[in-house]
Parts: sequence; C-alpha cells; structure tokens
Amino acid sequence: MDKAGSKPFYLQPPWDILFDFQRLQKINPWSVDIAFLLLTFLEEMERRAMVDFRASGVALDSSASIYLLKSNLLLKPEEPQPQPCSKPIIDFIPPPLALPLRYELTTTTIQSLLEALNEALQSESLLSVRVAQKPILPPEIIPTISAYLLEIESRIKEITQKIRFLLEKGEIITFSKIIRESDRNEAIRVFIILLFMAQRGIVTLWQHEDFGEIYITFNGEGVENASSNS
Amino acid sequence: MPALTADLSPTSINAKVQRKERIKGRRDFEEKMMIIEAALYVAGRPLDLKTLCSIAGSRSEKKIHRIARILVEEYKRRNTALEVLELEDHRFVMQLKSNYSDRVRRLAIRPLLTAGPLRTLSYIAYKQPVTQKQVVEVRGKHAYQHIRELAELGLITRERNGKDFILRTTDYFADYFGLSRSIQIMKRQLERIFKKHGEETLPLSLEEDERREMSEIEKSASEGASK
Amino acid sequence: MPALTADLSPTSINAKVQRKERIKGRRDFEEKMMIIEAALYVAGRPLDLKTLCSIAGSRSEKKIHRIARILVEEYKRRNTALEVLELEDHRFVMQLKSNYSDRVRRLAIRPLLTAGPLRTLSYIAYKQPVTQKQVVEVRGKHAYQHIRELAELGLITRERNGKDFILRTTDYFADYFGLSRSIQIMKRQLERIFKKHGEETLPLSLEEDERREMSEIEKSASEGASK
Repeated sequence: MDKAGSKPFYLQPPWDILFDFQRLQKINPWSVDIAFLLLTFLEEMERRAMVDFRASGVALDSSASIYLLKSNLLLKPEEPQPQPCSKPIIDFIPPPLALPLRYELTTTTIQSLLEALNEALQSESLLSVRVAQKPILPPEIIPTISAYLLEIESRIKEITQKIRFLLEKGEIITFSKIIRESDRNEAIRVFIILLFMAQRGIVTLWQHEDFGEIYITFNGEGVENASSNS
Repeated sequence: MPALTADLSPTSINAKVQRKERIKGRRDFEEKMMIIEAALYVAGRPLDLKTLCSIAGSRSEKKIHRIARILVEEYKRRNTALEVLELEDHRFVMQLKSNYSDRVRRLAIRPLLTAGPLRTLSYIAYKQPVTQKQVVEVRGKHAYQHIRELAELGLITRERNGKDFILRTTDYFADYFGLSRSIQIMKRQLERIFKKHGEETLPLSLEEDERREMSEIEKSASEGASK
Repeated sequence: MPALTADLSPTSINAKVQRKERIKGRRDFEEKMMIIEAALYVAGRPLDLKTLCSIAGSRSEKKIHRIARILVEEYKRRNTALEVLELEDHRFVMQLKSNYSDRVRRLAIRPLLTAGPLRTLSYIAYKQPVTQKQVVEVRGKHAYQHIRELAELGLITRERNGKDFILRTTDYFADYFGLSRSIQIMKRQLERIFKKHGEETLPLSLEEDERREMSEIEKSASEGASK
C-alpha cells in the first residue's frame, strides 16, 4: 500500500486521465488507448496486491465516457442541422383535420392487469435475490473487456464479412441486421468495433434520431486499406 | 279544430306560451339525453352524476339522474347490442351486452398500454400509496417514462413528497377496470381475483357475477371499516 | 277468426311452416344486425364486408351488406348521438355525431391529437408525397414531434430518401376520415373540403351531402384515369 498522504499509483500518469473528470471533458477521445490503460491498470493493481473496487469502478466509468465521446463525435454530424434563420416559407396551410370520436374496446383487460402484476411481482422478488447474492461489480468483467479489445483486428474482419454478405444480397445495412442473432453483450461489442471501423474510415455511421436505427455505409477503399494493414 | 283567425285572448296567449315552453323543455331534455349518451359512449367506463352534470351543463344532479335513467329504459326498449346500466353510487355505464362479447372480442386489436407501462401500473395499483423511488428500484429506469405516460393518461396521480413522489391510481383507473375507488378495498379485490384465477383465463370484462362479487367485497370492507 | 280446433289440412300446415320460417328468418336477420352493431362498436374503425361476414357467420356478402345498410337507416331513425355510416368500398363504421364531439372529447380514453399535429397532418395529406424537410420548413421545428406522433398512430408513413424522409398518409388515414385511398382523388376531395370550410375547423365527420359529393369526385376521377 502507498503511504498515507502520497498519491495512489492510479492518480499518476498514464492512468490519471481516467480519474481527472475535467481533463476528460477536454481531451480528444481518439488519443486515449483505453485497452492499454485498463490492462496496465489491472496489472499494476495485481502487482501491488491492492484491490480497490472504487478505483476500478471509476476507471470503467471513465472508459465508458470516452467511448460515448467517440460515438458522439462520429454520429453528431449526421443529426439534423439547425436551419439558418432563413425566411419562413409561405405556403398554403390547410385547416386542421379533426378526428371523429369513436369508442374502441382495448385489448387491455383486468386479466392483462393481473398478468402484468404477476410479472412485476416476480421481477421484484428476483431483484431482492440479486441484491443479496451478487456483488455489484464482478471483477472478471474488466479483463474480459480488455482481452476482447485486443482482438479488434480479427473482429473488424469478421464484421466486414457480415457487411459484405448483406451488400451482396442488396440490402440496406443497419446495426440491427448485423446484430440480428446476437445477445446484448455481443451487440455492445459489435457497436464498439463499428466505432473503430468508422474512425478508420471503413464505414460511415449515421442515425436519424437519438436511439433510432444506426445506418451503416460501407466505404470500399477503406476496407482494402484495413485488410492490407492487418 | 283550431280557428283560422288569430285568437289574441289572454287565455290563448298563455296557452301558446305554455306550449312553447313545453316544446323547449322537451328539446332540452332530448338534447341532454343525447349528450349523456355521447359521454357514456366515448368514455366506455362508468361515469358519475357529477361528471354527467358537468358535461350536460346542468347543475341539478337530480334532473340528470332522471334523464340518465330514461336513457337506460330507452336502450332496453331498442333492439340493440348495447346496453346502458345504472351501477351502485348512481354511476352509469354503456357497454356491450355480454352475449355478444365473445363473438366480437377479436376485433379489439389495440392495447390501452404496452407491456412495460402496464406492469408498472399494476405494480403501483397493488403497492399504492408507493413512492416513485421504490417503483423505479423494482421496475428499472424505464419506469420514469412509464410513470409520466400513466400520469398523462390520467391513470395515476403523482404527489410531491420531499424529493420523491407518492404515486396512487385514480378513480379513472378504478372505473376502467371495474375496481373499487377505495384503495384499501381495491387492493383486497386485486388480491382476491389474483388468488382465485391463478393461471386461469379471465373474461374480457367483468361478468355479472364478478361485478356482484366485487361489490360484496366492497360492501363487507366498508362495513368493517365503519365498525 | 282462427278456429279453436286444430286444423290439420295440408294447406294450413304449409301456412304454419311458412310463418315459422318467416319468424326464424326475421330472428336471424335481427341477430345478424345486432352482431354487426356489436362489431362496429368494439372495433372503433371501419370494417369491410368480409370482416362483417366472418363475425356474423354468413357467407353472403350481399346479405350482410343489406343488413348493415338497414342498421345505418335504423340509427338515422333513432334519436341518438351515435351514427353508423357506410364509407367507400362498402365499409361501415360507428362513431359519435360530430356536433357532440367537442363536449365529450375530454372523456375519450386515448389522448387525441391536438390542433398542432392535426394541422401538420392536414398539410401532409394535402401535399403528399412530401419530404419531412419541407413539412418542417413550413410547420416549424415542432413538426418533428408531430410527425413522430402521426407515424406512431399509423396515420402517415415515413420512407427514407437519402438523408430525408418522404411522408405519405396511410390507408388507415383514408379510412378514418372516409376519404379515398387514392392519393390523387383524396387531394381533390380535400381541396373541396378546404374551400368549403375555409379556415374553420373541419367537421368531425362528413355530412351526408359531402359524402355524396366525395363519391362523385371519386367516380369522375377514376373514369378520367381509365380513359
């Protein structure tokens, strides 16, 4: 353990970036190698035989923020541009159409309510079990993520193949098509890889609205570069 | 036979005024009856006299009560698949006669709420009065959106309590599902049907006997409370 | 005067059978009319003859059409706030007469669209196919929210076109307002309505003469198209 008063190791470079929130807001997220930082952070902790879950938590949280910054940077230009204060277009605007009033029996009955209650109560009991037995942050999650990030190149190839396959079928490529048979964790992994691919110019990502579908445009040359690089 | 020349004697003028008044009164009566009918049709749930008065623009609950009862009779007289009923507490409801519900049930295609908000609603109904914090803990972060939606639909109320909110279901909720408006009694009713039906399928709407059972629970509960 | 003793002559038996058949026929007729009424009440949207046949358990669309038309007449005859209408393509719908809607609107279960989204809807219907960009330019930023709402209600479709969307009304929209499903014809119909009503709010349902006018527009338009 560090002596009282002296800084813990993780507040020193290179890891300090993960613990300095003000700096985090200002940096260029692409200049941070998160995989490297997390891996060495864990090794250092192991070496010193010092396990600090709070520090791990903060490090994980900061990594997530950096990923978010990356995705924001990539997706921002595709959001609808604010219109410059141009003159409003004068056009005939018809009067509003008013809907006729019709009663409609809904499919929601007292039975639906009771079934829903049953499910809500079940998830409540599950919740209490979960809280009692499971630790908040399973320590193995960090090495898993790091190991996975080290496989970026092979994952990029894999996803490129999927995209090519969809292209050959003449389909519009969307995020949901790529993750069609994946579980939640896998979907997150694919999303991160797509961010890397976008950063390298292999694909362009765009979105019509927050939380809407992510559309993927495949840039041919980028891929050839990427495959020749790897 | 009426005289062809105008009769301007005071008795005759008086009679004419009276006749006009009567016609006006009948028109007003019919108009109010149709507004009550319109209200019951659109609401699809029981409405109390206060609501009916406000819709019909009348201050006399007695008058509206009388008109609504005539509407009930009118529907009995008509050859129709719909019925207007007077429930306890002088509430009125328009509904499909039960012998038709099986055959047309499949035409109902849209739910009042999707699964998520409905679960949140049922949880609130069962646990009420309950804090927003507790609901979010059990139902997850999405519950914030559900709670907003439920409040907008008028199914629950949110009452500020420090930094948190206390959530309760509304009378509208109770009426929609045919439950008691008293929270205590409603919870007993929910428990009772919950236990009784277990995995069985419940009918689309409350049948006559269930409605009776519900009001028995309600009656015994309020008697117990007043003792 | 009927004889008090049983008359078992062949003519009499035949007459009895015929009378029984007639009574049975009338009962069947009334029963089917009530099922159609029940179906229209529960669905709250226009239903076509195929659906009505399947609900009424009849194979003859012609028969069901005749019965549904009699139901329309029956509702006209009754002193009621509700109406049953025949739309184009022999579809039938039950709804509130438009002169009552304002007074009971607030009792409706689902939050209905407010004037803003309805204006946006009206604009889209009139200009379709129209880009989202153009709608937002004319109607303002709020139109994004309106468009989302209208699409959720199934009244319009959004089809991607590069970075923009092409907006169109759906068949459901046409059905809801009793307009033609053909965009060309619908626009002519709307033009006529807008001219007639100016800046006022449109009537909630089309009046008898408007409906006739509409089908005339439609007829002449489709004749023109086929030439």
